Order: sequence, then C-alpha cells, then structure tokens
Amino acid sequence: MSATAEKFRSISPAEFFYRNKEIAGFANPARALYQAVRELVENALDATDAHGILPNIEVSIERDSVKQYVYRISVKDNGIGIPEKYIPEAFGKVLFSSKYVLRQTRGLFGLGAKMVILYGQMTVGEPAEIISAAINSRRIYSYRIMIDVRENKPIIVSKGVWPNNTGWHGTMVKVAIEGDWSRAKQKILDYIKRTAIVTPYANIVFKTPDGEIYTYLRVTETIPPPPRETKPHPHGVDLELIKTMISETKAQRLIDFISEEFQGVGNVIAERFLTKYGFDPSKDPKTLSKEELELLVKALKEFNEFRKPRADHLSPIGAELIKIGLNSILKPEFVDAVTRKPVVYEGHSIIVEVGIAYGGSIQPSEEVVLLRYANKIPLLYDEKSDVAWKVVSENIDWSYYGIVFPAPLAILVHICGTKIPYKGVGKESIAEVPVIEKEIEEGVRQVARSLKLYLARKQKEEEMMRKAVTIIKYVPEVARNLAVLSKANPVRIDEKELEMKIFELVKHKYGEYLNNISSPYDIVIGIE
Amino acid sequence: MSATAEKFRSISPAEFFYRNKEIAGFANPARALYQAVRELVENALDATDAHGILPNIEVSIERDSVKQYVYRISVKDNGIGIPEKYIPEAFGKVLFSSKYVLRQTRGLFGLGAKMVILYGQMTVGEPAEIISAAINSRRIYSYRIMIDVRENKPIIVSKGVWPNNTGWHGTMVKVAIEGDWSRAKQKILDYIKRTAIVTPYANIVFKTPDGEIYTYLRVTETIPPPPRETKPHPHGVDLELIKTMISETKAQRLIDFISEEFQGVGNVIAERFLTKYGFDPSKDPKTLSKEELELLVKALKEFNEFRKPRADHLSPIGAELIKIGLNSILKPEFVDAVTRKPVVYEGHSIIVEVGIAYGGSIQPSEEVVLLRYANKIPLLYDEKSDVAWKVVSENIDWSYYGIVFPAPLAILVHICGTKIPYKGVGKESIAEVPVIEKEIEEGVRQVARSLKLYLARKQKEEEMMRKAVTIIKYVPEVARNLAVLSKANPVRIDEKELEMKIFELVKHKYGEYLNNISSPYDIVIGIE
Amino acid sequence: MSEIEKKLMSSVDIRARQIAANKLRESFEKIIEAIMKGEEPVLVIPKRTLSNTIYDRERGLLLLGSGTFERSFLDVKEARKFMQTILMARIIYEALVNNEYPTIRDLYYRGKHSIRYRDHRNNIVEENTWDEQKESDAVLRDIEVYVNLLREEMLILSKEKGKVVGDMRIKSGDDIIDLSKMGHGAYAIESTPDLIEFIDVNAEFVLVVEKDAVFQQLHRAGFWKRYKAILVTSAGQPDRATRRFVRRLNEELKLPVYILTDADPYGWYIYSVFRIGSITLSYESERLATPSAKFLGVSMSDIFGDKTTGKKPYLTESERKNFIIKAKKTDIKRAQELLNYEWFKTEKWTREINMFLEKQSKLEIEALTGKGLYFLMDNYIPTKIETKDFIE
Amino acid sequence: MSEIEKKLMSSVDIRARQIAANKLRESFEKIIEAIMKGEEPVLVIPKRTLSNTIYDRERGLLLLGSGTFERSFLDVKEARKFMQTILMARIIYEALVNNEYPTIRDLYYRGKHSIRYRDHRNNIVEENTWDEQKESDAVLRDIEVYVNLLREEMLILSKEKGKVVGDMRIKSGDDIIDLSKMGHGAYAIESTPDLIEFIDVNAEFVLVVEKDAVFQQLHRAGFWKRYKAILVTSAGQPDRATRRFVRRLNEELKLPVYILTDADPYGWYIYSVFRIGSITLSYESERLATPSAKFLGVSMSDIFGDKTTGKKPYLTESERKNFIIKAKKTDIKRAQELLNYEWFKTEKWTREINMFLEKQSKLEIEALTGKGLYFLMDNYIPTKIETKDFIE
Repeated sequence: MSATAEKFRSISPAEFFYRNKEIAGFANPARALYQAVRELVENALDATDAHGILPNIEVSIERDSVKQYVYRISVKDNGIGIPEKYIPEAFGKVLFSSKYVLRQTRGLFGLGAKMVILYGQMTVGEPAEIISAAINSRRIYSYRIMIDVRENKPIIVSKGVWPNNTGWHGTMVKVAIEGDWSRAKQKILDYIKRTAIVTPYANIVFKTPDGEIYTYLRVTETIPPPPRETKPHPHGVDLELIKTMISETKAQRLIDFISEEFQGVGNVIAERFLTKYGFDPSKDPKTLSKEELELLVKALKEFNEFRKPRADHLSPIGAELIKIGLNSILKPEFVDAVTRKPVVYEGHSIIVEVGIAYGGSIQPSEEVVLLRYANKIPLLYDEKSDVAWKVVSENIDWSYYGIVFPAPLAILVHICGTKIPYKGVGKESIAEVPVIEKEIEEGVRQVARSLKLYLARKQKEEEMMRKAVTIIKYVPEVARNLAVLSKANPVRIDEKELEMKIFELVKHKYGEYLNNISSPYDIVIGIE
Repeated sequence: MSATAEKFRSISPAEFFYRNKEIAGFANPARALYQAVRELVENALDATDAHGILPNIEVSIERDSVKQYVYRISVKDNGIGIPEKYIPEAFGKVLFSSKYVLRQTRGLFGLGAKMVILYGQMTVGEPAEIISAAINSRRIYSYRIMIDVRENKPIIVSKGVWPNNTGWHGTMVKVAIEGDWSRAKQKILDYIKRTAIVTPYANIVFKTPDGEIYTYLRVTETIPPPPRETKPHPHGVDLELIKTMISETKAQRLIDFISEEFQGVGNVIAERFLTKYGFDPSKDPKTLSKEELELLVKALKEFNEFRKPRADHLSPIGAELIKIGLNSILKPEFVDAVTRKPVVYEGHSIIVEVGIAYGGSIQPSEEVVLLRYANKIPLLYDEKSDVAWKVVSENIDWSYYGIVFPAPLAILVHICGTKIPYKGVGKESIAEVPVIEKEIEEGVRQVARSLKLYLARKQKEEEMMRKAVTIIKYVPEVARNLAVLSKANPVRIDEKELEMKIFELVKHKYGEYLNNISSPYDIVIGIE
Repeated sequence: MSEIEKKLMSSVDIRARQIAANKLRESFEKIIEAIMKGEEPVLVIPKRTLSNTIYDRERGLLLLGSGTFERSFLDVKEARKFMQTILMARIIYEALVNNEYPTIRDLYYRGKHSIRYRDHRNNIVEENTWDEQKESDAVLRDIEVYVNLLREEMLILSKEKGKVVGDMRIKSGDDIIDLSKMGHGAYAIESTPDLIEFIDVNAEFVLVVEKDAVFQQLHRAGFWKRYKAILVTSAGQPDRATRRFVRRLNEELKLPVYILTDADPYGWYIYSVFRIGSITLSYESERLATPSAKFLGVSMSDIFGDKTTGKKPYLTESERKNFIIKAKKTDIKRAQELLNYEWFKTEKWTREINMFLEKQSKLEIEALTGKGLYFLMDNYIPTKIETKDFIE
Repeated sequence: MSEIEKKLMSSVDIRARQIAANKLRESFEKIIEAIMKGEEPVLVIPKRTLSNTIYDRERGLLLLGSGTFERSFLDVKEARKFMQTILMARIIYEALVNNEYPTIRDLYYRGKHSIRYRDHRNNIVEENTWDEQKESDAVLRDIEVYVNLLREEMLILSKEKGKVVGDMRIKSGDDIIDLSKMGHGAYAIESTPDLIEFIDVNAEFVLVVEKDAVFQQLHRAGFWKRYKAILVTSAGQPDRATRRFVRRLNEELKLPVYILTDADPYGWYIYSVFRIGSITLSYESERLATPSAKFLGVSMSDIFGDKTTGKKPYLTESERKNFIIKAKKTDIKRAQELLNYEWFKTEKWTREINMFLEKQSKLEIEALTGKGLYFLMDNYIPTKIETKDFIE
C-alpha cells in the first residue's frame, strides 16, 4: 500500500476554462475559428439591437502572410460601447460580464469574448485589441490586453485615447488565433447567412481571408423591442434562489417580499396566496425556518392564480420580421411565421417562434431544412440532438400537412428567454424540456396548417383545369373514329362537324375555366 | 434609440455552475441522480486504487419516506481520507481540488462532489454530511456543510470529532437531492456493472431504494500500479503553459529549464535541442522575448529526439485485468485485450486500452456492444457521438474479421491520461481527436485480429469433418443405385458389398478425422 | 375482295363478317346521333363485375345479369376509356370490312398511337391511346358485351394450344380429318371450333389432360385405343377454342368429360374454367363452359386417403413425402377464394378444399407418372372412372 | 411386357429400348469394377462448356470438342453430383426395362427422395437427392454425353408445341397423315420426329413462324396454298422435336427454310437455336440444327431501312413511332453476347446487331400484321424471299 498525501489547491475560472477549452467549443483550429466569429458577432448584435440601434456590423478575417495558421478576426459594431473603466475586465476576466441579470441576451454565460482571447493567447500569443466609445463619450479608448490565467485578471499591455470628433459609438475587437479557414469556411458562411435571416434590419458585411465580400443589406427599419430586465416569476424558483432573494430584499414582511420581488404578483394575489398556504403575511421573511422555506418554494410552484409571465423583458424577433427575413434570403413561394405566447421554464419566461418557408428557390430535400435559433443565435452543430429536430422529424407527421419528401421545406425555430436549457457550454443544441418541446410542436403545427391551406387552394384551381384538359385532349380522336363508324350510314357525317359538336358539350360543362381555349386544337398539338 | 447603460459585475464559479447546472449533467431529476452516484463513486475509487488500496465501496440510495422525490445518496470508501483542514473546502468550494496536478484521476474537473452538493442545496436544502479519516489519523471527523454560492465558500453547519480506535481510514459522503429513481435505475445499474468490469479487484455493494442489493465481489488481488505526478512532455505545450512554467521555475539557465522541467529530456538532448534551434543554453529563460517564446514552443513541438513520454504516471487497467473483468461479468466464449503504447495529446500522455469479448453468454446484436471508459469511468450517455463509436461502427469493416452481424460481440475501450478531450463537462463522450482515433482503431484491429485467428482455427477443424460427412452421407445411395445397374451383369454384385468397398475408399482419404465412425450408418440415419 | 382472296376463304367466313360489321355499326350509331343532337354521349354497357354475374344453378352456367354501367365521355374518370372503346370499335370494324383475321395483339398495335397535348400546367405531354395490351384487351371485352358478339364472331383469332386424338372423324374447312390416324402426333384444334363439323365418333368418354407431356405419354402408350376415349390436352390454362371444342363434344355427342389436373388450386381453377368459365368473363360461359365436366383428379383424397369414406390413398407414406410440394401463400389464398364460388359450395368440393387447407400440400400429375406410366393408365384412371371417384 | 402392351407399341420402340439399356449398363460397369478393385470411382464426362464447343464452319454446326472432366466421388465438390448421376442412370435404366415413356419431370420425381444424416456438428439434417428439376435436368444432360445417347433415344418424352400444315403426306406410327387436309386446324408434331416417314411433298420452301397466332392467320388466309409452302410454328422458343422436324424437311427434302421472328435479340436467338442449337447443348446440334436456315425477318433494316444499301423501310415514320418498343437492358446484354458467337460474325449479322445496339429498339411480328395481314402475306414475305433480303 503506497498511500501518498494529496495536494489541494484552488484554481481560477480562467484556468479552469484554459484547461478545458473543448467544452467551450474550442476543440480544434477549425471549430475555434467558427466559435470565435460567433462569440464576437453575438456580442456586437447584443450591443446594438438590444438597445434599439439598427446594427451595422463589419466582420473580417485575415490570414497572416507568414504564419498561415494564424488568423486575425476583427468585428466592429455601432453599439452602445463599453464604459472605459469596464473595458479591461470585460475582456480580461472570465465570469465578468454585463449579462448576469435577468434579461434576454445572445451571450448568456459571459464567457465568449474571454474564451476567444484566452485561446488566442494559448495559440498565437498576441494581445487582443479593443477600441470602444460609449454613447456620448467624448473620447475613444483603445486597449491592448492579455489575461493573467492564474489570477483571472486582465493584463493591460498598452492603452490609447483619442478625441471622439464624429460622435462615433460602438466597439471593435481584434484577436489573433490559430485557425483553419478551409475547414471552417462553410460553417462560418452559413452562420452569417442564418444570422442575416433573423436580423433583416441589420447591415452585415463579411470579408473572408480569400478576399471575398459577403454583404447582407438592411431590408427593413423595424427592430424588435429591446429586452428589459425583469424579476423572477414564482413558478419554478428553487430553494437556493429564494434564500438569495430573501438575503437581498429590503422587505420586512412576507407579503411585501412576495408582491415586490416577484413578477406577476399583486398585493391581493399575494395575500390570497399566503392565506391559502397558512403563512403569516407580516412575518419577517429573514426569520423563516428551513422547513418553512421548503414549504414556501413548493407553494410558489403550485399556486395557479399568479398572472402569466409578461413577455416584455424578452425580445422575440416577431412573426413579421421572420417572414421578411425568410423571404429575402430563401426566396420561397410561401412563407408564414408565428410568435407563441410566453411559457415558464424554471422560473424564467420563454417564447418560441416558428417560421415556415416552402417552394420557390428552396431545393427539394429528403429532410426538413431546419434553421435553429436561440436568442437570435443560429445553432449549426449537433442538429440531430436538438429538441427542434425531434419535433420536425419525429413528432410531426408531415404527410398530414400534404408534404411528401423530398420537399422544398424550411422550418425556422427560435427560442428566446433569459435562460435557455442548452445541452452544453458550446450552446449548440437545446435539451428536450417538455414545455419547450410542446411549444415548438404547437408552433410548427400552426405554420404547417397555414401551408396546408395554401397548398389546398392552389390545388383546387389546378384540378378543375386538369379535368377539362383530360377530356378535351381526346376530342379529335373520338371524332375521327366515330366518323369511320358512320361511313356506311345513309347520311355520312363529317369528322370536323362531330369534333365541333363534342367540343361544345365539354365547353358547356367546364366553361368557366376555359377562357383561353376556343378549339380542341388549343390543347391537342398532334396525333401520331 | 433607447440606449440603456449596462451593469457589469463578476460572478463566482459556484454561481456560474449554479446557473448552468445542465452543462454539468444535472439537467433533470433522473439525470441528476445518476450523475450524483457517478461523481461520488469516482471520488471513492480515486481515493483507493489510485493509492494502491484494494477498494471496498458501499453505495446506497434511500427514498425519503415522506417526500417521495427526495433521495439520500451515501457513498463510503476505505480510501486515504481527507486531511481535516481540507474537508470544508474540498466539498464546499467549486474549483478547489486535489486533482489540479498532472496525474491521471477519474475526476478531473474538480467539480463533481461540489455539483452534487450544490444541486442538493437547490432542490432539497439539507446540508451534506462528510465523515472522513486520513491514513493513520487518530480521529474521525464529521462535517455538515453547505455552499455559499455568492462567495464560493463552504458554510460549516456543524462539526464532530471522534477517536479513531479501529484505525479506519476513508471517506463517507451523504447528500440529499431531488431525484427520479424509476427513470434513472437502468443507467445507474449499468454504471455500477460497467465499473465492476474494470475494477475486478474491488468489492462493490450497492443498495437500491427498492431494497435490492447488488454485490460485485473481488475476483483478483492484482491492482494496477497507482498513477504518479509527472512533468509535461515537450511535444504539445502551448505558449500560455510555457509562460506559466517559466514564471514558476527555479532554473536560471535555459538548458536547466529544459532538462529539469520537462519529461523525457536529459542534459545531452537539451543541449542538442537548443543548439539545433539556435538558443543560448545559458540565457535566463525569464528574459526570453515574445518572439523567442513563440519560436521555442514551435521548436519543442517539432524536435523529434525527445524520449517518448513515460507511462508510469498513468494507471491503465492492464490487459490481464481487462480480460479478468470481461470474463467474470460477460462470461464470453473468447476474450482478449491490449494496452497500447502511450501517445501524446497536447503535452499529455494518453494510453488507450481495448478489450474484446465474443460469444458465450453475450446475446447476438445488430451492433457492437461498446463499453466505453475514460480514466476507468464508464461512459453511458451520448454513445453515438463518441470517437470510439465512430471507430467500431465506421472505420472497421467487421466482415474482414469474419464477423457478420447480428453477432455476440462486445468491445471495451479505455482511454486514460492526465487530460481527456471530453466533448462536454458532462464527461460522456470523447471528441474525435485524430491521435486518439488512430490509437483506438489500432487497438480494436489488434484484438479483432486475435478473434479472427481464434475463429479461423475453430473453423478449420470443423471443415475437415464436414468434408468427410459430405461424402459419406451419399455412400448407401450410390451403392444402391450401382447395384441395380449391375443387375444384368454376369456376376451380380451385392449392394452391401459395394457399400463397404466405397466406405473403405472414403476412410482411406479422411481417416484421421473419423475416429468414431466405423460404418456409413453412423452418419446416415435413413433414406426415404 | 379479290378473286384470289375469295378462293382462299370459306363462304361461312364471308357471311359472318357481314353480320358482325352491321351489328357493330348499328351499336355505335346511337352515340353519333346523341352528339349531333347536343346530348351527352354515353355508352350503356352490361357490367362484367362479380356482382352482376349470376350462377344459373340449373344449367350450371355463369350468366351476365341485367346490370349495366354508363360510360360518359364527359366524365373525367371515363373519358379515356370512352375514347379507347370508340377506337377499338373502329379498328374491329375496319378489319371486318378488309377481310383480316386480327389477333388481340394486332388490335393493340393497330390502335396504339400517341396524342400530343398541352396539359393544365402548360407542359407538353405525350399520351398513348393505350400503353399496354391489357388496356386494349379490356375495351375489347367491353365491346363484346356492348355489341353482344364474341370475339370469334368478329373473326378475331388467338393463340391456340389445344390438341386432340381419338377414334373420331371431323370436318374443318373443306377437309375431313381422321383423329385416329394422327400417328404419334396429334390434331391441333383451330381458333373457331364452331366451324368444325362432327362426322362420326367411336368413343365412350372424353379425357382432358392439363399437361401436354402426360397427354403424349398416354397417347403413345395407346390409352385412347384401349379405353375408347377422346384424349384432349389444354397444355396448361385452357384457351377458348379448346373449351368450346370440349363443350361441343359433350353437348352434341353426349360424351362424358373427365378432367385430369395437378392437385392444387391452380388445377382446380383449370377445371373450373372448363366447367364454368371465368367470373369476369361470364358472358362467354354460355357457349364455352361444359357444366357437366367432372374433376377426375388428382384429388386430395387420392393423396391422403379419406378416413370418413374409408378410401385408401394411391400414394405410400414415403412417396407422399417426396412428391408433395408445400403450398405457397398464393395457393392458400386462391383456395380460400374458391370456397366462395357458388359451384364449389358442394359437399365434395368443400371437403377437397378444406383437406388442402389443412395439409397445405399440393401434387403434380407427374408424381403419378413418376410412380409409373402404367399405374396411371391402367390403374388410377380406370379405377377412378369405374368407382365414380370424381368430383362434380 | 404384356401382350396388350406389345400390341399398343411399335416394334421400333422395343428395339430402341434394348439398345439404350445395354449402352447405359455398359457405361457404368467400369465404375463398379473400379470400386471392387479399391480404386477411386471417377466418371470421365465430355465437357459441355463454351470452351469445349467447336463451331464447325464447314458444316455450320456446333460440335462437342474432345475435352472431358472428371467427376470423382471422393471429391467433396463433386460427391453430390456423382451420387445424382448414378441415381439418374439407374432411373432411366429401369424406365427402359419397364417400357415407360418418362418425361424429364417424371425423372425428377422418380429420383427425388431424402437422406437423413448427422452432420459434422451432430445436428440431424435432411437432404433431398435433388431439390429442383434443374438439378436433375443437368445430370440428365451429363448422362446424354457420357453414354452418348440423346434423351429421345432413351425414350424420354417432352412437352411439344410445334405445328405444321402444307401440301405434304407423312407416315407416323402406322398412320398416313395428309398435312394439306387439316382444315383450319394443324398437325401437332410428335416427340420423336425421327420415326416420321415422308411420303410425298409438293412445296418449294418451309416458312417457320415464331408465333402461333401469326401462323394461324397465314394458314387461315391460305398462305401455304398460294405460295407452295410448308408452314411451321414453334410457338415461341422451339422445342427439340420441332427443330429435328425442320432439319429433316431441309436435309431430306432439300427445302429451303426461312425463319420469321420478332425483331429483337430474343427472336435472333430463336433463329440461332433452329440454325445452330444452344452452346451449352452443343451435343444435340449434330442432329437438331438446320445450318442452312435463313433469317427472313423482321430485320432492323426492314424497320429503319438501310442507307448503305439504299433499302427503304417497310414502316412509315409514324408506324415506327407507335410500334417500336424500347429495348431493355437484358436485350442489350443479350445482343452484345450474340456478337461473340462465331456464326453471328458475318457482315450482315454484325450490321443487324449493331443497328439494334444503335437504335435500342425492337419490334414484334404483330406490328406487321397490325399494319395489315395481306401486307404481311402478299407483300412483305414474298418480296423478302424474291429479293433474297434475308440473313444467313
């Protein structure tokens, strides 16, 4: 037996993610390049449309002329900028972010930009460059920073300040990382295109290392209402959250705590709630025992008279914008979209949106083309393990909606909320949470019904014309043969006369659909 | 434009994982129960076999008699125990661990036990109970603790001390969490069984909430050599790691730094290396410029005269133990296993082991039964996205090895190393890293060849007997008909005589395989 | 008609042509009249469906009922069939007028041409008047019932496989043929057996053998001489001429008819065709069927014996084992269908079919010649007839 | 043999039986001798493979070469075939001795029984001596070449479909048959045409028609009277008796033979069978083939014309469009195989086959009767013969 003593120590969050870069999506150079573009573009969009600004985003990737594996990514936005004092930590301290509030943003873990910089530091070693000016800032600040991994804090390599004469605001981030463009190219182009579908109000310009330029111009000035901060909804809080809320509240009575700190609860409802479960409304919440806390959590989850969660802190894209986006990028024959009512998942509101596009320029395919989004972020990897894939490929019987594969069918699914149940830190697929699965399924059924109606109407009109043609095409043949059979008759009947008589009969029956047809020979080209 | 100011703040690692419990495998009550058992069992094994102790592990899950959703999990080991001063932080501070050294352990992220306690705290709210005694400790300590999420530090609810009269050492952890036994049961039983396969030297007892007891008794006293700490290997270091190493080294000359801080590098090699790439051996490493550091990293990765990484800090199971384990649990007809030479993945050694089991009690199935392990941990979820699955289902053409599905075939793949490229924090599947994929493939091919040889030998013997039977079965028929054709001959020949003569001829040719056959009627039962 | 053509052709044919052509023309005159009056052109055709088929138990015949259906040109579902019917009528009419003897394959070719048209989506499409012969065959049958003329009456020929030998003289065309003087060969029956005249006959029964090779063996071994039989083979599924010929032997010469087939639903079906005709072609039955034909064998009780009647099987245990063929799914299905046919709803047939369904086994006649030709000729057949061990 | 049997049977048959039985017994005597001497029992059989088939250009015949193969009972791969060969020899021998006329199906049934044995894994298994008729047929062919007797010489009968009419008298068995007095019917050729005696003939050529229905139309319209022809149909793929009968008409009566088939590789193959025989059955060719038979049509140039010779097609553009059938993959494959046969390696045949491969189209004879019976009878056939527009 060779029992050795153990050494115990603590590591910083930066070191944790440095050691485990794969779990944040930086598994290899190709994946890392894609992930880096994504993280930076999402930050740029969060800094613009979330604050009501029509986004202008410029993305560029350059290949180092000497070190072919080194790529410089630069993303520039016209967003709200970052106040100077926060710039170093916002980019140099893992788990430091403006995103730790209850509000829907694209990035949620507050990891993204830091992981890009950390990965660049591991593979290339150049400092990252950040230029930013907040709104109304008189100056533009420029920082070159690195991350102290052991201590999880920024190292400021250099700093610059310029006067802001043009009133510019926004942020530009430039990072050098090891990448693999040829293997990442398709995914990155896809990512940009899918982003453009749900942000038809944005200008997006993308310069590739090959010197190509992809431009997606704004097609509408409408922008979804920006998300706002909110309080938790009583359904789905947990014991730990209740404890934190109680420790932070200023309310001294239970009734005030319930009605002030939660969403969807007024004074009357709060009182009815407390009475029903036997709590003393005037009790100081900080004096609740462990058992009472447990009971409170259970009661909050169970009580069904709270108002439904408001959606105003969320920012769905909206059915109209989804239709505009699908139309402008996919150019289909038919499009529709729906924004569902909000639902609650673990105390957080979630809204599901579904779009459908059919025919036109969409190529028929054996499977549904699925465009997945979470908080406006396109999800490209792990499609088959996403709950939306399960819905479109297993739950829905498409033949019921008149769709037979191969079919030119695209379904867009957007999930927005302050908390999205991703399956991994890579944020690439959504877990099979029943309430979300049900919402997606209902949404898909709604737009699929709309497509079914459209297809049925179109079919009816074709059907009548088809019937008439089915008969008219035989008129000359029938006339010709009957004429032969009449040859021996006392009065021989002319083929052309018979033909005309028969055609009159058909016209009588299908008249209204035959505007342009005045003779059987408008249909029949030849008999051979 | 409604640009609002952003609020920035930092959150603790505890809070990060509290907010994102799904990514650590605690997505729902069923999954959480499974994950909790796993984390605690793995800690228990790490505390025993990694230190040369033959493990005795007792696992028990009890359902609360009132709150049916509450389960109390208790795991007890006979390991090295935890020194008293570390107990609170080891269980109450996220990212605090004994596992942040270069040594192969089952747990690697230092998250496991803390996530269990955090999840219990969120869902049930009882403190966790830890009882531990280090080796030779005169006392046994008992703590009841919770975690302060905001501050990421332990809250000690109560503490107890007893004299250690029996010389016991080990740890027992007991946590109450919300779970779902009926949906988790199969996975947990599977997990325990697969753990038993690779630890045939352990006693494992598992009591279920249904009152069943599963016992896996020790079948060997052999235990794999425990893992040891090690230094990094020069191949595959990155810029960030080099910087950290230089900042921590006591070496004042580059040559000392290279030969002392790395594995597989002696003085002679170090000098040849530095000369080849034009470094001054006596330069103080701390004075290297950014460009020199970049060059050094590149050179370290490129130079191919370093010794191959040693495997002595790793603890593979070993081919013999794998065979014992597969035999004792699966009871197959044939078994073999191989431990591959170590390879390097990003500066860390990795050893791949592959076992094969065929026939016997294994049920034929349309696919390979794949038993995946990483650092002796069974991996049960996300099988289809694991690199080992790709190897056995895509890379290998089983028909080449004489296997036609459905076949009774199980493949065990074990990857051990100080760093495993998991796809997610849930540690359920291994990423497709080329060097690992290649090792697995070679390993599988090696054991598959061994199976092929076995099957071929078995077939050969059958073949000769089959040939003889093929002929003998026709002897009476041939004799009978020839006798008719001879009827008209001057000398009529008897059927039985002909039969005997023909059989003599066959015996002459296949004699050695026909021991028990003395007449065609030992083969032929009847002609109808 | 040229002089040479006339010389080569019999006057019966010429008369038949005139009758048929007139009947055809008259039948379609009303369609033309309707059109000229601005009325919907509709063909009213007797239904050839099972539901419009009546089994006349007394005569033992399948007859067409009085049901009809309407085929209107203005009905989208019927327009194509209407066009095809008119087309087929014209082709037959022209063949009659031009002294031709078309086959059904000829009719198919004569009518097959393509119509090019613009469809409702404005694509240019080609459509054939008919694609496969089964389409033209179907409208030919419609015309047979619509005009009430069998195809033979319209001088349409078909492939004929039937052969006959026996002590009998017939007249066909201008020739008198002695069917007892065919050597080792046989007389191949013509397409229009109604034109055959029976001169004299010296036989006591007719034996119809499904299989040509068995027919040859019996002929060669002198079966018909020895047992005073007319020996006929249908060489498989019987064609119309063979059926009509057998019917005339039975009806006009009062010879009992025995049918020998494989012991399986297909063999029973062949018997059923001889005796009744096919359900979907019930309009032929009145002239082609032989209602009193008897199923001589091979029957299930010949193979397995019958405990209820004490009958011993003709095969030994081990012969059964080797000769029997396992019934296929389609056999089982066909047997179950046969149970629904009126004329199989007799006690003996029900027992026969149920024995098959129970044993799920079938047997070829060759199993009996395999056992021995003289067993078949001098034991099996005479015993079966003598002891009346057949099914009606 | 009973007196009755003797009376019913011709003395030729009795003589043939004795010769065949003796030859069979002698051939297998050496196997028995080898076994009794403790030597490996081996059948040395002439090879029936393509490589052992020789095309005798002078005689226009396929002949079996001198190659042989050995079938040893002690060879695992051959043991079953050896057993089957001995079994088949015994069955034929017994049939000869017992005055039977078995068919090949009978032989199959007579030999089929099962062997129960313990296999090398000690499972009890049942194996049939043969499962399907193609197995017994194959060993029958082996015996034909091993013993050097055709099946007809061993009095084995087969199903026969061939028919004939024409101005000719023949003797079969004890009967004299006038083939010009068949009325609308025809004479069905017997299984053993070598026993036919030609009495007298008044004809200038033989026309063999692949299809029975076309044969009937030509017969009915008086073709053979008008053009002094013997009219034969094989009713599809020709059987052995029809081939032997045509060969005798050609060889003994010196009548030229013209063959009329569909215009497709299957039709050419039928022609090839009449002219040469089948490669795998080349041992029959010497007696069954008619090396001077001519392919009258329908040829590709009849359909499409031929610019190199200035020949005009018999079909109009639109007739072609409607009558032509697209060739299938198997047609193309068969055509390519035919190109490799020695006797198709003539200029005319190469041109014919290549035109087919180019057009990928085929045509049935019925397309010509579809165009008009008198077109076929009075235009197409006489013109083709007169202008020697046929392929040899």
